[in-house]
Order: sequence, then structure tokens, then C-alpha cells
Amino acid sequence: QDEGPIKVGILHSLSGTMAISETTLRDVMLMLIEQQNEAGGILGRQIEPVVVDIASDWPLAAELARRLIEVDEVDAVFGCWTSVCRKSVLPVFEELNSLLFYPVQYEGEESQRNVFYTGASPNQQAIPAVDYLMEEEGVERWVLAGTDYVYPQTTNLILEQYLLDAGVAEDDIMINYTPFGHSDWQTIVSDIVAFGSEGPKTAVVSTINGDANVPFYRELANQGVAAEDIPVVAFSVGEEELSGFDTAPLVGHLAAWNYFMSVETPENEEFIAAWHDYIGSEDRVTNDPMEAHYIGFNMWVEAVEAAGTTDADAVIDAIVGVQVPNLTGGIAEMLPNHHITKPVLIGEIQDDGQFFVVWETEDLVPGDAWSDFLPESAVLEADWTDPINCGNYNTETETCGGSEAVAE
Amino acid sequence: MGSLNRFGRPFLALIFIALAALAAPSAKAQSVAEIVPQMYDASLGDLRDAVAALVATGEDAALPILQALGAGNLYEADNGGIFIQTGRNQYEDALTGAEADLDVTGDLSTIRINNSLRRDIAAAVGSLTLMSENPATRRAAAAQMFSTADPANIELLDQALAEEDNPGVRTVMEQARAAAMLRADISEEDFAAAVAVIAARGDRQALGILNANLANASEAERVNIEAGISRINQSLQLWGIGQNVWYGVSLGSVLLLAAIGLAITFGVMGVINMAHGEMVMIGAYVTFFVQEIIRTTNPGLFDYSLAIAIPMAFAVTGLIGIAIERGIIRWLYGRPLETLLATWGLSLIIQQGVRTIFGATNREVGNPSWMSGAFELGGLAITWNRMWIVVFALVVFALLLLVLNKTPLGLQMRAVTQNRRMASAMGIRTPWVDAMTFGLGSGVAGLAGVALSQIDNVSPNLGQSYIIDSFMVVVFGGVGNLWGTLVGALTLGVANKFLEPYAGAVLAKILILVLIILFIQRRPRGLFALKGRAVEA
Amino acid sequence: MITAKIFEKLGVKAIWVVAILLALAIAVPMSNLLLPVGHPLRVPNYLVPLMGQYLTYATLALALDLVWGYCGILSLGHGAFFALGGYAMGMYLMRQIGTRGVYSNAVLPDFMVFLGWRELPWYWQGFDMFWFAAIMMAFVPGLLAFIFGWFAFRSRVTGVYLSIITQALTYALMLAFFRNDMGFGGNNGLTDFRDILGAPIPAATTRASLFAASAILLALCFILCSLIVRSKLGKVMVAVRDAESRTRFIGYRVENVKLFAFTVSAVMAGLAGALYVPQVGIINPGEFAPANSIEVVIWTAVGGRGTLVGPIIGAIVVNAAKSYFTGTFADLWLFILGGMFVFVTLFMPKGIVGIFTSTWSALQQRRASASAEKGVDTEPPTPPAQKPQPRQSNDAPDGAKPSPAE
Amino acid sequence: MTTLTVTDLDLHYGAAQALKKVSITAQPNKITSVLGRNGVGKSSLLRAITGTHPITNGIITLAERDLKRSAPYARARMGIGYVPQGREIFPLLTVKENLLTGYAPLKPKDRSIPETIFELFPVLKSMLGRRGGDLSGGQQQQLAIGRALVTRPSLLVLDEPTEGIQPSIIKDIGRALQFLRDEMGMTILLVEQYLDFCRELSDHIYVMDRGEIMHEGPASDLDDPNVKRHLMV
Amino acid sequence: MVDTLRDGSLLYLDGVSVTFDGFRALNSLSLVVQRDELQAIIGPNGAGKTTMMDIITGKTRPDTGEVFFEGGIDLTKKDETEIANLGIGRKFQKPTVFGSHTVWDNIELSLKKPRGVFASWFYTRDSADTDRITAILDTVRLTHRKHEFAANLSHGQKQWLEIGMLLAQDPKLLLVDEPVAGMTDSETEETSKLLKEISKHHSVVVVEHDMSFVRDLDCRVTCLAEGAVLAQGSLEHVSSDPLVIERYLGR
Ligand SMILES: Nc1ncnc2c1ncn2[C@@H]1O[C@H](COP(=O)(O)OP(=O)(O)OP(=O)(O)O)[C@@H](O)[C@H]1O
Ligand SMILES: Nc1ncnc2c1ncn2[C@@H]1O[C@H](COP(=O)(O)OP(=O)(O)OP(=O)(O)O)[C@@H](O)[C@H]1O
Ligand SMILES: [Mg+2]
Ligand SMILES: [Mg+2]
Repeated sequence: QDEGPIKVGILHSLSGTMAISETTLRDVMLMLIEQQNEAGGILGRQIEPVVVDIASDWPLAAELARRLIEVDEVDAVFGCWTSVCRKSVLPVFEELNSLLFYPVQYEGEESQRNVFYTGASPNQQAIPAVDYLMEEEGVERWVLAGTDYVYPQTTNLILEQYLLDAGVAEDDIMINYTPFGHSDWQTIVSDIVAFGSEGPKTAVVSTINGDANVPFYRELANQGVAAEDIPVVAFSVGEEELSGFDTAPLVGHLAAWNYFMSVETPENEEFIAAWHDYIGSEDRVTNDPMEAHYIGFNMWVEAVEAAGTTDADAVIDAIVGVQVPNLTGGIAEMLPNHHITKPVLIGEIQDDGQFFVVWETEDLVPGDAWSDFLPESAVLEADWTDPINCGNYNTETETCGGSEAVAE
Repeated sequence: MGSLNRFGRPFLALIFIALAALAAPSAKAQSVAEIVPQMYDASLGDLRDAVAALVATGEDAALPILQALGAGNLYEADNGGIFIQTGRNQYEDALTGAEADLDVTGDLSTIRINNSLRRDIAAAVGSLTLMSENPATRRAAAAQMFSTADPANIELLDQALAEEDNPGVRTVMEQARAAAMLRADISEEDFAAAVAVIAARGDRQALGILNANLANASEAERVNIEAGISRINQSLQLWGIGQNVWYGVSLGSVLLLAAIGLAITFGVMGVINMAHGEMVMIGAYVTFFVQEIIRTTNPGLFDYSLAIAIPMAFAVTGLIGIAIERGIIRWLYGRPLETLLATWGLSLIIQQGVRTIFGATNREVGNPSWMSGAFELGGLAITWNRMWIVVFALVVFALLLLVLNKTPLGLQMRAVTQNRRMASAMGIRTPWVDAMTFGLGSGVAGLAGVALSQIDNVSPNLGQSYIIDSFMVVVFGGVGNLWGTLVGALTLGVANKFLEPYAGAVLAKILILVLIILFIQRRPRGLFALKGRAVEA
Repeated sequence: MITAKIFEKLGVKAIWVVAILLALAIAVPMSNLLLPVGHPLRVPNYLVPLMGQYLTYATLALALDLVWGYCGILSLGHGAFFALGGYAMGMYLMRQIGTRGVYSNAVLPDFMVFLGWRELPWYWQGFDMFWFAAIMMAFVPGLLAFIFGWFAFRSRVTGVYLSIITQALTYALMLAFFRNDMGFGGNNGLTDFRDILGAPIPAATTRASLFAASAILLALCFILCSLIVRSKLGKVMVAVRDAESRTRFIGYRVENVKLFAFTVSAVMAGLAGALYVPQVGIINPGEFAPANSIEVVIWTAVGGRGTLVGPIIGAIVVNAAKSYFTGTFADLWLFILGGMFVFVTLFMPKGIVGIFTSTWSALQQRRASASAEKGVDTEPPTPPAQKPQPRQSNDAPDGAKPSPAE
Repeated sequence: MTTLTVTDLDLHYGAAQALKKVSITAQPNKITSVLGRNGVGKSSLLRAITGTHPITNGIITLAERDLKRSAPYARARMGIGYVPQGREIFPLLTVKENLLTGYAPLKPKDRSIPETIFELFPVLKSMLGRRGGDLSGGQQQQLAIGRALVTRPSLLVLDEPTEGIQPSIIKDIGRALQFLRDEMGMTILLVEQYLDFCRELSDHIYVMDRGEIMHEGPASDLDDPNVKRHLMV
Repeated sequence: MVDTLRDGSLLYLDGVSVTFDGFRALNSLSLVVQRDELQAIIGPNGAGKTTMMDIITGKTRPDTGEVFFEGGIDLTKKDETEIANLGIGRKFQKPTVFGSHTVWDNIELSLKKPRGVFASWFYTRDSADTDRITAILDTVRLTHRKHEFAANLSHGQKQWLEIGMLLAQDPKLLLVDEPVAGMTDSETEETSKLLKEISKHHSVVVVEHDMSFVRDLDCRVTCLAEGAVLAQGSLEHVSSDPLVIERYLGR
């Protein structure tokens, strides 16, 4: 049975609205697998990628996840970008007891035994970014602008609480939501300008998602919103998004991530070189979710080697505590809550579409599954090691909430 | 650097004294020649010190270095040298002015700065250029000082005002002085005068300054400021309505552009053209392609890239449209609903085709300089790209109207789509007319793509995001009526922009859809409904 | 002998279809549950919910065919009714989670807890009871269709205007459901279902039952549609499709006919959506996306509009192709599927079913012409190979093989 | 000279055969009429000649040129003008635009609307700006005839042109056809149910029944009981 | 006085005017149709004959004027369906039939039966209906084509089918717009006989340009011109009116 290749599923959108972001992740996974195979595979076996296209269609994602696990019998799946994708495949992974590595920053409030969250949770991205603006730029007024869906809503909820706790007046926070793919930003940008002209230093915290960003930044540039006056810090804008337009008028606007292509470390240089080589173009950029896949894949490889098998239960046990280098010179560790440690970097947009790191956390920040700034989840803890072995352990009642309590 | 300004050294010295307050308390004065080498491989903190030190030197040579650093044109070489970029691949030594020899220096890389440093530099450069010979530069410097509003600048501004004879620049300087005064410890009359100056300016920035001073003003001053604020707010409100109309018109023009090709293929020909969005998308990719070629072969032509892309996009999408008509649509006349199925299939194929060729990610399409930035028209801020898009949309509309109503081809197009068999019996070459009509509709869609590439993503999904709105516009306006499409697009645009501030972008969009549904109940054949026997079966 | 009468009204074709569906409803679960794993005839686990899902799609397509194929109402918003039914089911399933949610809140679903909701909104009340939820699955889509249709048909909105406002309807609903403030879970929708009627959803028996339920629902809907279509009401519907105003001058209330068909169709779509949700495990606003509704139109067209069987075949074929190709030719599947649509339009103008009927009638014809040479006035009503083209309607009628009155 | 000959023509609608081995000839300077009951294939014959419905078999020649492969517009360019049954006006074009569609086969220098059209149908002149579809049935019929004349045809094909037209104008149309025949040398092929009209105008008649030509002869044959039989119910 | 005229009549039009984009199609038209009366209407093209029928059947709303049916029913307040169900049937000038229904079904749909949704759904044809349809098909001579799609009929056959549909509706008032256009002379004669037969128990209004047909009908004739009544009376009377000759019949 141990003969033949080990199969790995790649579950990304190659068409539809999300293809724009996710296609790259498919490519990077194929590259990583190719590299691993050249280095001898795992457990002496080759890895075989199985690629499917979920076509930005979430029921289809669940269907294809099931098919990957049941028909193709993959041992681990790397995939999804949106939360709804993850939410829709999650029951499948739980039911069939397989592994999902999820590479994108998300709203938190989740920890599942079969899922490994290699992207940032809000405490690894949003909170440090706000801290930076408050301390370094002296921002007192806040525009929280986001696309109207769960990630921005949750993040903004957390941020709002955080800002109120930090003494910001309610009047000094403006929250604005726009539909997916919003393309006419004239009114909103001018509202931001108006809000910003009311005196104290103002910044925009943007959780605007995907396609909407290019027109948003173009409008910012055209209405002359300069970073020196009203900086915009974004959590969903990376190198990939910036490659769609001329960033010269936007120099100085910010993004908070755990990785930037411009970080100069040997690992990163090697990674970028390999990527350019693999994709056959020097123009292609790297970004944060790619690094997350890089980390996640290496962690899985380590765990499988350690466990000596690809069996899901064994890997789940073995992977907690696994440490692999990230691309920014630190070490990523898989925590018991299935999130990882990450550095937080704040970068300013440069005219070449890259980010210049202007600030970074001194230590790695451990990912927090349950936000401390939401009352209901402040008491929750996730720990997938014995004796707790629970995704939502209530530290007050000392019980494991939800289905596991019943199932176990 | 010869004479830096009109007043020479004594004046400069004065500036530097004034700026000393702003500069970090450095232990002892250094010379530019000493400071510059320290900028090599410096941390942001070190750079900040260096900037302060440079300002403190009082040397002429400091200004170009500061300007270069602010603009991201200051480079460090592997060998520790510091260079200023003077042109494409041209660098000169910041201290000696010698041309850089890359063999000696090694690779050059930009010295990166952050926002707060950028602000410091802007303030410093502002002060240093306040006496420049060029009025535009002086004006910019004054404007910079207005936003910095630093009391330390007051003396400097007084000096400059004494010499200033350009009335425009004077006003800005006075405003800058007033802004700075508000922060200083001044008498009540002076305060009132300053508030008046700023309130007279009447824009958002003025409002910002007044608001900022509200918090730490005395009781009497507060009354003054509040009066100023309400005056500004009043005028802003009025202008706000105009601004909203403009936003609406500009949104409407985008809708018009997106829809107008469909008004032909769907409105005139009756083909439920689900591949319309893909034609728009291809138009955008043609723009990308044209710009890409220009970038690699002749960057000087970049400002003309759109002028080149417009006919190219029209030709490319028009030809594709003709090919589609000849290959597929022509078999489907008489079964209009089937065109939905075929063109849907086509749109899938085209999208994936573009994704395969150009990749799934966004492609970079730049704005030529004349499409960038904004200008003020009274209290209206109008961005150039929106403004040109409005003009472009109207021109395309007018041309199309002309073609459809005033040329034999237009007449034949309408005749063919109303009764293909009879048109043929009248001697009209229906296959040719069909191909031309579909080609024209597709070509116009391609033109829309050129315009949309200037405000939106250029990705394989571009078309999808406009197709629904396009159908809404055409149907709302009344199928088969070009004027309807125009009025429909503008109405929806303006309505949207008036709802948005109250309801938010999401609800505004929902409300617009509900309004369309309700409107169609009142006018079941759209805004510009055709009436009479001719249409009622 | 009411059954005999119903049989007669249904016609042979419908009885066949219903029989096949019922056989499937029994055979597939039995094969999945009783045969050992690895048995060649066993339907694998993953296929059961997938096939169930196809059957709900088929029901949706059938519902669309009733209004589009027969009544000439091209609804580009039928996905909305499907999704509303799905949401009603989803709300029931959410309430069934009870304290097993991550925050252990007995009343509020998880997404409400972490977005800071304090109490259950009024419109969520009652969904913990299956009977109530079940009524809502039919009632909500039906009511929406009724209200929408009441106004639209009374105002005589027809043709593309109607199509586009149905599209506007589903689009508006999509945007509304995307909003977190609506209380339906925003873009994540409703997920993480546990039980349905006390049975755990992942269990094989539950899956099999859901499959059987989908097959039976489809069979019932097919019977209903057949009874409508083959009655005089069905003929009135076709008359409305061909020449709406002429129908009025004969004295039929066109708006009532349309309203009836539209509402019945929406109810069927809603029920289909309700069965769809537990089988895929999620309902999110993406189901309201206009493109989804357009796809339903496409399944129907591919299968053969105005034939009742066609949409069922179309829905299954297109979706099976999509499932297969997205998994197997991840980069090429859009070319294949898109090419398939173009091919069908060009070479199979009456859809897949059209191929069968035309070969069938060609056979019949050969037989007829072999037996007798009659001339222009040949008696047997062979459906013309060329479609009749009533001029006033933009909706070319086809299929609906005339059932000669005798 | 533009003689039209049709030889052994077969035409099908799907499986049903509407014309069987039909042969006719229409001469210049003559009005040739085709008569028959409803549904015998008269309109089908004209559709075959104008190319608006494909034929299964047979030969159609105009001035000795084979028309078999030509599209309707090519035939129009060879000089066939067609007044179809049911008017087939372009409903959303104005009356003027309807007339202008007749320019398509003309050389630029010939592009004008003959005054005779307005002399014949004065009502059209007063309604130039009205949409064709809004006209009354009879006005549409007049427009259809006028529209065909704009193309300056050498062969004029008319399918029941008097249908729905008021008696005085029917008389005018008759006079106009005679004028076109006698003065312009036009070849005219007329399908008509209105026997008196036919009798008065025709030079030559064909009688059809069940898709076949049953009789051919001069107009006076109309009173032949053999011919009458084919026209009776 | 006027009221008694109205009350006794089946159809009563008074002062009806209608304007399309400034063009006055009906100009204060007044017309009365008695019960069981056959009335022929003639008039130049564009006189407003079809428009008048449009108004009676609810397709067009008059700008001014009264339209009453059976004395008291105001037709201007009713829609097409209601008017049809009151018992006013119409044959259109341009034949409009249900193309994708067979000839048989076209007639069956028109049969006078309850028109409700559920009534239609649960309708079953009894032998009386079958007989009636067969009879109508015989009358309009389409029996041999009863299984043919109506779209496949020739122009004249569609005219006949329309007449058949009108007969099937069994209305109190039949509005027949140019029934014999495109029919042979002998068919024309048949049609006039048919209409005369029907008018024994129904009111019939016929619009025609075929004078010999109108003569055969042998009934009261109204000549409209420019939207108003030009002459009324027997055919001889009307056709000798110099204005009618000038405007309509020609010399
Ligand atoms: N919807 C409309 N818009 C504009 N004009 C109209 C409309 N309907 C009718 N008309 C005009 O009104 C006049 C009367 O038309 P109507 O069809 O009633 O004539 P008619 O008496 O039936 O003539 P015919 O004998 O030719 O059928 C005509 O001149 C026609 O052009
Ligand atoms: N589009 C069609 N599809 C199928 N059959 C048709 C079609 N058009 C005509 N037919 C049939 O072909 C035969 C000849 O029709 P055609 O229209 O040529 O008759 P016609 O002599 O012009 O009659 P009319 O005097 O009624 O106009 C008829 O039996 C008719 O039913
Ligand atoms: Mg005919
Ligand atoms: Mg008329």
C-alpha cells in the first residue's frame, strides 16, 4: 500500500472571480511539489499533485474536496482563498478526516482539527497595523473601509473594539462597506477626504477585497489622496494586486502582511529565483499567501517525515510544534491551535509596485484563533493536543464547547 | 547650483535659524559633505537625523539632495557612494556631481524613506523653496506650508510676503501664514483675522485647519472659528450637490460606454449577447498590449498610447465580432433565445482563452499623464480620467447615433433586424449588413474596454462585472432606442450617486435595482418606449 | 378509477420518466447501503449526494421549463427561488445545531454570536420546527413569485423586460443576502449543519434518504408539470407564449395563467433548493448570483426547452460534465463546456431531446411514406422538421409535440 | 429582355411538398397571372422566384441567367421587385425609410423616389414621417407596392396586391400596372384572387391546384368551366 | 331620447375620438349596432375602421366619447379579457393564430367555456365539444388540416382559421375585419352566406372593401371617412353618394 506516489490535492479557483488571486497559489504549490520531488520526495515516495478547479463556486468546492479525498485519495489538500470556500469544505474534511492547509489571512474565530491556518489571524495583521499608525503616524481618526462580507466585518468589529479601548472617540471612527467588485469609488474617496479634513490626523484601514482594490487605488491617486496626509493601510493588497496599475502616485500607502517580496533574506531570494524560474517570467511577483503555502507545505512534509506515515491522525499529532523557516528570516511554528507564528511587517507602497518595510514586530506573533477583543470568544481557547484536544475550549467553564463535547 | 533664490545667502541663513527648531537637536553642526556619506545603508531613524542635519548645514547643496530623497531619486551604491538620479539610467554623485560609473560604484539602489520622513522633507523643501524664482514653485512651497501650519514659519512667510508681487502666490502665502498664526500665541484680533483669511479659502483643507484649531481655542476664538466653519460648510454643501451630479454623470458615462455596444448587438439586432462583456474585456487587453509594446520600444509615446489603442481596439474587437457573427450568430437568426446559449458558451471560451494567454492576474495599464490627477472647477474636484471618459462616451454616442440614423448602413441595419427576409428581397445584402452590425456593436464594446482599462482591473473577469449593468441600462432605457440608453445610463448613474451618501454603496445598489423593477412596472417597455401599433403585436 | 384517469392524463412518456425516477430512488440507496464497498455495482459514497444534487438541479430546470418552455416567460432569476428555499432549509438546519456551535449558544447561530447579535431576529423564529421550516421552503419562494408576478404580469411586462427585471430581482437579493446585517450569515452563508430531523447529515443512511427524497420530489414535480402541460391550461400557456394579446382577445386572463405557472414553478424551485442544501452542506448568497440563474436557462436549452424531459436531461448532463471536467481538466474545462454550448446551439437546435424526437419522427415518417403515398394532405400529423415561426413572439416555440386531440 | 422562366419546380416545407413540377413563363410587356384557391401554392411559387424560400428542384432563369444559387438580394439586384403577401412592412422604420430601403440595389445616381409612387398613393406622401407599422392595413399595402417600385424592377412580382385596398385605389393600381407594362416594358407576375381585376389586366394566366399548374392560357379562359372548377370551393 | 337608443342597442358608440401623436384617427364617431343586426362598414384606407374595432375590444382607449355594450356596460372601463368574456369576438385584419398549436387546438382553445386557470386545467372535452369543433372545421374547410400547426397554413387558410376561432367563441357581437381578403370569389360567396346565417342570432359588424361581397350581405352599410361617418344606409344609397364615390369607390 505504501508503494506509488503520495497524492496532494490542490483546491483553488482557476476560473471565475477568484482565479485572479488563486491561480498563482496553484502554481506555487506545483513548484513546491516539484522541488520536493527533486529532493527525493517524502518517505522515499514521490508526490503527485491533483489539481482541480473550484471555479469560484463554493458548493463545487465542497464537491471537489470530497472527490479529492474519496476518489483521488489524496493525503492532504492545499487550498481555498475565501472564508466561504473554507467554510463549505470544512465539514467534508471533518467527515472524511483529511487535512486542509489554508493559506490566507482570515477573520479568525475558528479552529478545526483537520485544518491548518497558515495565513494570518486578525491579531497577526490588523492589530499591529493599527498600533503602528497610532504610534508612528499619530493617527487619531479612523476610516474602516471594507467590502461587505464576513472577514472585513469581523476584523472591523475587532478593530473598533480595540480602538475604543484605546480611547478613540466613537465619532472618530467611520465605517464604510461596499459591495464585492465595487468599481466606482468617487463618492467614497471624497467622503474619506472630507472625513480626513476635519482636523486630526486620519488614516484608512482598508479591508477592501480583491478586484475592488485597483479602482479604489486609482481613484485615491486621481483625487490626490497622498500617503503623507491620509495614509491607507490595507490587509488584502499585496504585490499581486499592485501589479495591475501604476503605483507612483500611491507611494507611501501601507499594507500589513507577514511577508513582502522585498524582504531581503537568502531564503526569500532563493524562493523568488525559483519562482521566476518555474513560472518562466521575471515579472511575476511573490506574495504573502504564497509564503503561507510554502510554510504549510514544508510543515506538512516535516510532519509526515516525523510521523513516518501520511495517515491524517498521525500527521495531526506530529505537526503541532513543527518549526520551519519562513521567508523573512524567522521560524514558523505550528501551534496547538493549528495557527502559526508569524512576524508582522508593515510596508509602504513604492513606485515599482513593491513594498518597503517600514516597521516590523520584534518577535514572532502567535496566531490567535479566538479574538480577545470579542466578548464571546475572549474566553475561548483552541488546543489540539492532549489533554484539551478541542477547538473551542472555554477557559471559564473548562469545557469543550460544541459538537466535540457531544461526539467524544 | 548657482543662485538658489532671489535673495542669496543672508536670507538662507535666516531660514536655517528658523528651521533649527524643526531640526533634531544635533550635537554640532556638520557639513553636507560630512552628512551625505552617513546616509549609506542608514536606518530610517538615522536618515531622519541626516535630514535634520542637512537642513541645519545651511548649504546650497542640501536642497537638491533633500529633493531627490523626497522624490525617491537618491541612490546608494554598493561602494558607499550616494547618487542623484538625473535621467533614465543616469546618476550623478550627490557631492561632486560626477557621472556615476557603474563599474566602479557597483549596483545602485534607491534610498527608501517612509511617510513621516517624507513629510519632514516636504516641510523642509517647502521652506527652502519659498523664495524660488519660479512662481509655481513658490506657490507649491506656500501650499506646503499651509498644510504644515508650523508657527516657526511665520517669520519666513512674512519675509516672503514682503517681496511677493504675484497676487496668486500672495494669497496662498497669506493663507499659509494665517494657518501658522492660529497655532501660535497671538492676540484675539490677529486670531480673528487669521480665521477670516482661512475661512475665505473655503475648501476642505481650510475646514481641516479650522477644525484642528477648534479643540484648543479659547471661548471667544471658538465662536469665531465656528462661524468660519459653518460658512465653509455651507458653500461646501452647495458644491457637494454639484459634485454628486458630476459623480453621477461620470458613473453614468461608464455605464453608457459599457452598454452602448450592447444597445446595438442586443438593442438593434436582438441578439442576447452574453459575450458582450468579453468584447469589452478584449478592448482593455488591446490597450494593455499597445502600452506594453510602447513601453518596450518607445516609452516616449506613452502619452499617445490611448490614441493608438482606440482604433486598434475597435478594429480587433470589431473583427472578432464579425468572425463570431459569421461563424455562429448567423445560424441563429429567428431563434433569438438560442443566441443566449451560444454567446454564453463563447464568453466562457473567450474568458478562459484570455486567461490562458495573458494569465489570470491583473495586467498593468497605466494612465497617460493627461488622464492623471484632478483639476478644480469652482468647488468641484474633477479628475481628468473621469472627465475624458465622459467626453469619450458622449463622442462615441454621437457617432453611433449618426451612423445609425444618417447613413444607408444604419437604415439597412434596422431594416435587416426588423425583417431579414424582406430586407433581402429589397436587395439589401443581409449577410454583409449582419456582419457589419455585429462588428460595429463589438467594436464599440472594445472602445468601452479602452476607457474602462483606465479605471478598473484589466483581468479576464473585467467583462463579467459590467454585463449585468449593461443589460439593465439598455432595458431600462428601452430596447432599440439609443437615446434611451443614454438617458438610462445617466439616470441610473446620478440616482446611484445621490442614494449612496444616504444609504451606503451596498444599499444604494439594491435600491437602484428595486427602482428599476418598479419603474418597469410603470413603463413596461422602458424609459423611451416605442409606442403604437408597430410594437404591440 | 382515479389513478387510471391520471395515468391517461399523464401520457406514456411521463409514466416512464416517473417510473425511472422512482426506481432510482430505491436502487441507488439500496446499492449504496447494502452492497459491500468495492462491489462493482455499488454506488460510491461520494456519488450519492452528488447525484442527489443533480436531481435537485433537474427539478429547478423543470420548474424553469414550465414557465419558459410553455409560458414564454424567460426567467433569469429562478435561482432566487431555489436559493430562498435553500435558505429556509438552512435556517432550520442552523437551529438544529443548538449548543453544539462553537460558542455553545443554544439559540443563536455562531455567526450571530461573533458579530455581536444579542437575540434571534424575528424572521428566524419558528425555524427550529421542521413543519414550519418546511412550509416556508415552499411559501417564501411562492409568495415572492406571486407578489412579483402579480405586479409584473398585471403591468404587462413581457419579453426581455421581464427577463431583466427577474435578473434584477435575484441580483438585488444577492446583494442583500451578502450584507451581514441581514442576519443570514453574509457571504459565508449558512454552514456547519449537523442533523436533519434528528439524523446526522454525514451518515450514509441520511444521504441515501435525501437522495431518495430528491428523486421523489422530481417525480412529483414531473407529474404535476405533465398534468398542467397536457391539460387545456397547458395549451393556453403555449398560446400565451405564441400570441399573448390574441389570447386576451379570446377571453383568457393572461396574467392569471402566467401568475399560476410562475408561482407553481417558484414553489417547485424552492423545494428543490431545500433538498439541495443538506446535500451540499452550504447555502450562501452566491446561489442568487445572476450567472447561476442563467446557467439554469442553459441546462434547459441544452436538454431541450418545452419538453419537460429535456431540462432534466440537460441539468444532469451539464452538471455531470462540469463536475467531471473541473476535476479532470482543470485548465480546459471552460473550453470544453463553452464549446459544448456552442455546439448544441448550432447542431442540436432542439437540444438533446430534439435529437431523439427527430430521429423518432424520421423513423415514423419512413414507415408512413413506405405504406402510402398520399401527397400534400397526408393525414398523420408529423411534427414538421422546420419549426413554425410565429412572427409576433420572440420566443420560437418548439418541442411540445402536439398531442392531437382525439 | 427580362423573361422569367420557371421549369419543373419542386418546393417543400419540411416534409410537406407545396409545389410539384411547376413550370411557368412570364414575358416582358405582359402581365402574367397565377390563380388558385387558398393553399394551392401560389405564394410558395413567388417565394421560390424571389429566393425567399429554398427550392428542392427545378430551374429558374431570369433573362437567361440561372437564379438557382442566388440569394434574394442578388435577385433584387438583377431586377426583381417583390410585393409579398401580408405586406411585410418594416414596422419601426418611417414610411420614408421604408421607401429608402429600395435604394440598396440601385446605383448612386439612380437613387431617388419616383414621383409616380406618390401620384398613385397620395396618402403615402402625407405620412412620410409616420412609422410603417402604425399605418392601416390598406396603407401598408400601398406602401409595400410603392417600396417595390423604388427599386426600378424589370420583373415585378406581386402577391395579392389588392388585398385590403379601397376600390378607387385598386383601379389606380390596375392603371399603374398597365402603364408599367406598356410604357416601361416591365415583366409583371401577378397572383390574385380578385378575378375581375385579373380578367381586366392579364395577358396570360396560370391556374394552380394542389401545388401543380392545372391550366395555362389567355385571360379569357377564366370563364372556361374547366378553369372555374379549380377556383371553386 | 338618446338613452333609449343606447338601452335598446347592443353596441353604442357616441362621440368617440382618438388621437395618435397628433393624428386624429377617429373624429367624434358615433355608431349603433342593434341586436341580431348585420352591419357592413366600408371606407377608405385609414378611415379608422380597424381603430374603431380596437376601441370596442379594449385594445385602444378613446380620448373622449362613450362606448356601451348591451345598453349599460361601459366598455372603456374594461380590459380586453373582460370585453371578450362579455361576448365580443373579433377577427383581426392581419390573421393572428397560435402558430405552434394545431388547427384543432386553435379552435378548441376558442370554444366558449369557462376561462379560469383551474377550469382550464381540469377541463375535459366531451363529445358535444368534439362535435362542435368538427362542425366548425367543416364550415371553414380545414378538416383535412386539423392536425397541422397553424403556422404552416397559407395566408388564406389562416383567414379561415380566424373565422373558425371566432365562431367557436360564439360571441354576441362578432367584429369581422376584412374576412374575404385573399379569398376566391366562390369562397367570398360562401362567407357572405355564413355571416348572414350567423346574424340571425348574433350581431355582426363586417369591415370589407370588396363591394360585391358587401352587396351579397345585403344589409345596412356605414361608410367611414377620416374617423367619422360619411354616409349610412343601404348599399345603393351609400354607393351613390358623390362623396363616397369620390373618396372611396373611385370612378
Ligand atoms: N398607433 C398608431 N399610431 C399612429 N397612427 C395610427 C395608429 N393606429 C392607427 N393609426 C392611423 O389611424 C388611421 C386609421 O387606421 P385604421 O387602421 O383604423 O384604418 P382602417 O380604416 O382600418 O384602414 P384599412 O382599410 O386600410 O384597414 C390610419 O391613418 C393610421 O395610420
Ligand atoms: N411556412 C410554412 N411552413 C409549412 N407549410 C407551409 C408554410 N407556408 C405555406 N405552407 C403550406 O404550403 C401550401 C401552399 O401555401 P401557399 O402559401 O403557397 O398558398 P397560397 O396559394 O398562396 O394560398 P393563399 O391564397 O391562402 O395565400 C399550403 O398548404 C400551406 O399550408
Ligand atoms: Mg398566398
Ligand atoms: Mg383596417
